[in-house]
Amino acid sequence: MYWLTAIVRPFKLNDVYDKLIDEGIGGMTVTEVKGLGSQRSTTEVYRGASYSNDFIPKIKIEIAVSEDSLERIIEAIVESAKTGKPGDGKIFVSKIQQAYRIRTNEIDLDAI
Amino acid sequence: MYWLTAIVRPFKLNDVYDKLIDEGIGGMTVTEVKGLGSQRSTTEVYRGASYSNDFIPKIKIEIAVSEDSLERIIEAIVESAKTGKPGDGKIFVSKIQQAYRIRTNEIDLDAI
Amino acid sequence: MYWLTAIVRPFKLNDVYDKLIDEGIGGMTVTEVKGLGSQRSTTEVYRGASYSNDFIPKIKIEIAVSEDSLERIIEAIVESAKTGKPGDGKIFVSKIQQAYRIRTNEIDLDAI
Amino acid sequence: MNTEALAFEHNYIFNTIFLLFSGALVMWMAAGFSMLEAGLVRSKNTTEILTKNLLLYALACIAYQVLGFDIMYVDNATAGWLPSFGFGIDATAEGATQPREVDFFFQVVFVATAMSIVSGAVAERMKLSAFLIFSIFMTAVIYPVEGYWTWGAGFLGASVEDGGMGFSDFAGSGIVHLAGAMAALSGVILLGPRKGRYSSKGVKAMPGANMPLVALGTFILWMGWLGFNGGSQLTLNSIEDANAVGKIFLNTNAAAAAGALVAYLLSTIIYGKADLTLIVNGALAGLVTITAAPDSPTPAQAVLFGGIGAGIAFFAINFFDKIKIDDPVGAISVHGVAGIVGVMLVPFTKDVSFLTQFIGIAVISAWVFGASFVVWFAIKKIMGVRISEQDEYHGADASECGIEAYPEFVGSQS
Amino acid sequence: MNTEALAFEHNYIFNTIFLLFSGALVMWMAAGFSMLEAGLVRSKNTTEILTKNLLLYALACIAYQVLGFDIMYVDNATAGWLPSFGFGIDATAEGATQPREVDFFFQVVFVATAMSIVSGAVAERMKLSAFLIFSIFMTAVIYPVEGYWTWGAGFLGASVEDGGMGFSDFAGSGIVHLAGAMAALSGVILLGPRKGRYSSKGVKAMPGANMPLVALGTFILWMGWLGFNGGSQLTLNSIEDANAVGKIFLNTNAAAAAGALVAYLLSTIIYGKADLTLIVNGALAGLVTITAAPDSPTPAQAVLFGGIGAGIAFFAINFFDKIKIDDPVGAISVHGVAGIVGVMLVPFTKDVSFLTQFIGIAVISAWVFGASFVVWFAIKKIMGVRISEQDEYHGADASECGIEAYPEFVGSQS
Amino acid sequence: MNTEALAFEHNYIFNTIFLLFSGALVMWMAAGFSMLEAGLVRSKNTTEILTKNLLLYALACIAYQVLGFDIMYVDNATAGWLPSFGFGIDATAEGATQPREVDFFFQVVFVATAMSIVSGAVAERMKLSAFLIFSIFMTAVIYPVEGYWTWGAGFLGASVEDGGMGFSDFAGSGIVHLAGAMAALSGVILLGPRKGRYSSKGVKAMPGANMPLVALGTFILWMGWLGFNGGSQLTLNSIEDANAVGKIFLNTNAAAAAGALVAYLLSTIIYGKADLTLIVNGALAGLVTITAAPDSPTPAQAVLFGGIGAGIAFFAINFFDKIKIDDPVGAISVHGVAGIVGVMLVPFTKDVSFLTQFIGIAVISAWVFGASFVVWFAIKKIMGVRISEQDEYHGADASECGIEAYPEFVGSQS
Ligand SMILES: Nc1ncnc2c1ncn2[C@@H]1O[C@H](COP(=O)(O)OP(=O)(O)O)[C@@H](O)[C@H]1O
Ligand SMILES: Nc1ncnc2c1ncn2[C@@H]1O[C@H](COP(=O)(O)OP(=O)(O)O)[C@@H](O)[C@H]1O
Ligand SMILES: Nc1ncnc2c1ncn2[C@@H]1O[C@H](COP(=O)(O)OP(=O)(O)O)[C@@H](O)[C@H]1O
Repeated sequence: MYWLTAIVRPFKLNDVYDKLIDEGIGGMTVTEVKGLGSQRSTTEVYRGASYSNDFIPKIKIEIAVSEDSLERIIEAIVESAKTGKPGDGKIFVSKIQQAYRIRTNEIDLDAI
Repeated sequence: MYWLTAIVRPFKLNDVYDKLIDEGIGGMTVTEVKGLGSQRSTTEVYRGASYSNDFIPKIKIEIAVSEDSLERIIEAIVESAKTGKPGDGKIFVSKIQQAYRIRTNEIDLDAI
Repeated sequence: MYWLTAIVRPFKLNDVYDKLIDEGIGGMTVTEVKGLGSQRSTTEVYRGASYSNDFIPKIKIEIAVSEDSLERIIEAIVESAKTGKPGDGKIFVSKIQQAYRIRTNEIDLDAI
Repeated sequence: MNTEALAFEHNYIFNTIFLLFSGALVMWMAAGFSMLEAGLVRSKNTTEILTKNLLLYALACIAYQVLGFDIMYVDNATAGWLPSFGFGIDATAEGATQPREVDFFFQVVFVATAMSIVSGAVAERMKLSAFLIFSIFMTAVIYPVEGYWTWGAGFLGASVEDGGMGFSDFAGSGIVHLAGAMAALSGVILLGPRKGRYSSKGVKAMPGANMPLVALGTFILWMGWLGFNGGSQLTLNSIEDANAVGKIFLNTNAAAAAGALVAYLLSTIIYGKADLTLIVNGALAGLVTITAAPDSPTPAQAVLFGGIGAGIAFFAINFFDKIKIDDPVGAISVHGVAGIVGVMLVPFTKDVSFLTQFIGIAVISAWVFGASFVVWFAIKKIMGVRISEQDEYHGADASECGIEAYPEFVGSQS
Repeated sequence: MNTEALAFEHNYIFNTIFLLFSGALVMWMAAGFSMLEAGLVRSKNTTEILTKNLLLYALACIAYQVLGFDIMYVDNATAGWLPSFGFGIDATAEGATQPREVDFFFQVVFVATAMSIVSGAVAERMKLSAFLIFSIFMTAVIYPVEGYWTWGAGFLGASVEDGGMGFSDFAGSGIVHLAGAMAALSGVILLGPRKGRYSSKGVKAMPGANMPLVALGTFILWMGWLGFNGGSQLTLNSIEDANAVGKIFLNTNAAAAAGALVAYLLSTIIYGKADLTLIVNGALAGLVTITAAPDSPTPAQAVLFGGIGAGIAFFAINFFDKIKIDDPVGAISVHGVAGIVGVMLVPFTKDVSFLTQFIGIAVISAWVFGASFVVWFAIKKIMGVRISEQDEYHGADASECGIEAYPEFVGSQS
Repeated sequence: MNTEALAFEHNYIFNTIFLLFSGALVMWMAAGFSMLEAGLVRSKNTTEILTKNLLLYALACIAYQVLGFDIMYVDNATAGWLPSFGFGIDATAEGATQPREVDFFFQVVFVATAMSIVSGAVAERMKLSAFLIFSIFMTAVIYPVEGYWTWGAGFLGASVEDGGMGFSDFAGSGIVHLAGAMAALSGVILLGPRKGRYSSKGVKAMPGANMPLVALGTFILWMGWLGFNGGSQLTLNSIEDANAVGKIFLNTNAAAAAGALVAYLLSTIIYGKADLTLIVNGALAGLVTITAAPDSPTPAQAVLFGGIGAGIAFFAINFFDKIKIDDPVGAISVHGVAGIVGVMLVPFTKDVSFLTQFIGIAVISAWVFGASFVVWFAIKKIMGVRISEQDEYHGADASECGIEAYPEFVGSQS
């Protein structure tokens, strides 16, 4: 099993979500985060003092996936999250040892 | 060492917390997240237009644990977070290579 | 590649950020979290009833790093986040299998 | 035109202007209570308490128009206790010094005030429908009956010469504020505390979600109270009236100021911090205290009285938590306890006995508490007064109104 | 000093006090609209709508001072339709019963009210600059012209004896509220709905970000409306005036109360929950309805009329969503539909024909809708009325004002 | 009753009604400042600034009652400079045209206004206790002394015939607003800027947490200012008074409108966006400017004057940041700079010399700045004026009040 962490643009969340549902994933967990990367932040002026928020709002999507579907899901995210401009985000993949479904005590592939 | 990621219902946080303290864990990190899974969201009506939030508020608990205590802690979370209805959440386990305590420069098991 | 998760004090975020930029890292992702550990929370009184928030606001910084720079970056975080008082936080390191840059389809070291 | 006719006409106009603008200020207090209470509850119960406040005001206006005003003021026997049921907002009596409609408008906003007091105390756990049904009884019958006994020249309020007791409560420390607090108290007792409020670990703090609303509500009430007490002079058509109203404005303002400062000092001494929510309770308790007689104390006395009322209310807030009466906004202490203090301070500046005042308090309290208890109890039996535990957990906003107060701001606090 | 001179002087003072304080209450309605609208939009458009409301009030004051007042009231022919362009705030006419400045102040706050109605309906997608330019035309010309036709004794409002039609609209259900709604409607049609609002999946709910502001705005408007309707008596210098104004306060308050209750009942019956935003729309629709004749109904009729207006407006809100007219705050239903209801109810309590009232509505609607459409259309052609899709996505606060309304609270809702 | 007696009595009542309701509007400005300031600070300092505003109002009322009013108005020598210490709220003089209590009430709310100005400028870093102690000195002594010199007919304000200078400041551009700004300025200089505000990277923006509160506060102040300037006519018992007050309402409103528009234009031209916080500063600067003489300009002049004051204040905001005077809400620019502009514009519409006006400004500024500096300095030496760096980091809410303003909303912005 793999743990897939995708950082995407907030306004792409809906597209990614629709796409992943199409791909038949059963669940995911979403967090509001702030990101720093090659994307430059905009500068605002407040009462004459300019300021820029170095950190840009992003959405982190975490999904536990089986080995089989890993490639397909990465594909799906890349496709639905891309705009081509800096700031589109990244996907990171790591291994999970175990998974449990609290409600049923099911484990591993049955749990996700 | 293992990294344990549990997704639980917000209103169970206190119970899980009490249970984990009983189990003697030394620390944990909690994040407010939104989840998607088998649990169905409720539909609300606002000015006659109905809407449903597909994403349901959840709490993510992250704990670094030693190999010894892993099973015991998973047990504790399952026990205290279960309601038996869809949406109880999951626990995912992965490996950690290293751990550092910033204050003391202690490492690995001493750090967690 | 490694996935580095650092929990630090909110008010140290700026220092850590400046230091990491100095170290030349290309990106990171930041989340507001609540932590529990050896640091004791303060007790407040509201309308005569005292209460303490067991959970203390913390900042979680996540960075994907190459093997080479791992030590240097850990060093940098420790240095810039330390106050010497309980609550300074931890750094956890785990492995990443793959990384993708959504915008360009670059992978692994090129992606981070 | 002769001078007498002119004087009569102008006095009529003076009274009208004065009472209408005073009444507008009292109407405005409905917003004050709404904001205060919305700031002191948790965000998950905010829409519901706003809805409650808006609807109680609306219901009070209609119920008092249909029945309450008739019970309180129309065709009743002087010094009696059983109200008649005459009907008559429209008819301005021959020789009246202001239009009947103006009287009504000024009175109707008082009813709403009394009812507003209740909503805060039962916050975060009561069914909206149960509350609204109670509102009808309170504003159509319970309050008007004791209103007749006092301001309507019934047995309490009629002068001794007229066969009454001469109970003195200028603008309603007892008649309005204590009455509201008693209706609240009986409701709270039947309802029980918010889940998790009292446990073996002691009292759990449940901080209000929005302090600017608390401050705003307080300023609104402070402003509105100038109309509440000032307008209670009822006429402003002579030099004596003008002097009285001037004094009332000054004293009302001074008592509120003193109340805020006393609460600040107590909070700082006892808890080490300036708890804004206790300070606003202090200001309001000062206002409630002076309300029974804002026209007679010297300004220095007004400061003293406001301070005393606020000090006693301060400790009452703690006391009610000790006996597990859960009042999220402190309404019972601020309006009930300070209301009693206010009524009992009247003999220091007016010619009335402590006994009379005490009897007045006892009668109002017994009637409102008793009648309210019966109504709450009946509602409880028939339809229940409390939302389910699950709904309380998720907040009354979702279960009662279907909309969140701040849909974009709040983390999963629940 | 003789009695007549005294009476004259005092009447002059009475009118001045009355109109100035009533006017202050109407001015206060600008805050009410601001808060109501700021609460009903999403947080990313909040600063912009506040800015819009503040600036429209400012613009309305200047535009009406420079041109609008002259068009509406100065040197016009009775029962005519083409206004003259006399200029004259300063000159108080010989024998006038109050200062000209007081007349102006009371009138200028009405213009701002009419304009405030527009801002809510076009919220969350219009360019600030386009809106402000429209405001100038609306307050300098469009509203004043129909104002002349009606209150300025033009062909609609002049009495039948004077050669007019005798159209009756006491405080402006049609002249102010319907007019505002018509300007809004033409703007909304040209502007289109908010992105994502209507799709094959139906109507997407876009919940307002801050319910306490919604309630606060409603209470402010409710309070201000006492001055809006009361002050429209224009003089308060006789017993008759006093009686009228007393009745107006009572009826205005009662109609609002009835409107809130009707909307509560409908919301509970149809949707199962007490939707606060619909309830406030109900209260405001009740107010709009009674505004055409707050001085003639009995209190019971006022309750009835307020309830009818609120009920019809309730269904209108749904209807406009059906035909994809996107009005985030319900302004067109509340001010337009209830405004029509109010005007058409006048014949039940006053001696005027339904036909006259209907013609009045038709003329006002046609003029305001048509003239506004032309202005909106020209603005659209010349500079565009709508912010870019990307700006709409990120919110008008960022693109128009550069500052967030709640920079520390909001998650990435976008 | 004879006509003269009737006229006397009615005039007394007119003045009373007028001053009390005007005073209520000025009292309401305390809420305006609270909301404005609470919206402009960061959320971690919001409860503290609300507490400060509530308590300063309370303290001002008591301090002015105990000492300030006596210093300012009782038993002083005409055209003198050393106040006596007579005591006398209660005594209404024989033949007075309104009750003494009414005078007092109208004056006491002005003191609170002056003090409110200070709280915004020192926000986010001052100890609550230090601020409150300063408040006592300011409202009991510093303001009353210059108040005596001017409105109390001391050497500045007494007419030339009476041996004074004839300094002219109708409602207090200098006496109230500049005075408040000077007290603020001396405090800010001793206190230093907020940590992190000025660095080698330039000025760091610290955006206010809640824009709806900013807009609400502005509307409240705008409304209250009608009472502030209007009520400063002090009597409303003749046709001349009525004309004057009508003009004042019109001009006050027009100057505010012009100020808002000028700030909008400047903000749009210079920064490219409509910065709401600068626009509200513009509206308020317009109000401050017209306050020195709202009764004499034509409406067109009022627009001009309001616009000039707002324009100058706009650039002053930037200037103070350049010289590292950190004023989170712009109070020194809006009340101080525009206050000076207002006083210096008086000679254009009234018969007074620029020199006299200039001397008045110099004396008021020197006295208030100097005396305030001494008091702030003493407080600093004895107990410190500034919270610790750590407390400033975590916010004054935690250290001073122990409660968060929005406990459920805010992420760890710190
Ligand atoms: N090394 C990294 N570790 C963790 N998160 C990263 C890293 N680099 C980028 N990110 C996240 O990915 C987001 C997008 O990255 P960015 O470099 O701005 O755009 P792009 O991926 O298009 O080059 C960032 O805002 C940040 O949240
Ligand atoms: N594949 C997954 N990857 C990551 N998180 C998941 C996954 N499946 C479920 N979750 C998280 O677990 C939560 C509970 O899952 P859900 O399927 O609703 O209930 P249950 O676990 O009772 O079947 C979800 O809201 C989501 O946050
Ligand atoms: N075992 C753990 N697993 C996950 N997070 C932890 C763990 N222990 C501590 N933390 C995080 O690290 C933060 C700091 O830890 P704490 O023990 O308070 O201080 P210190 O690291 O100085 O001893 C905690 O608030 C929590 O967020």
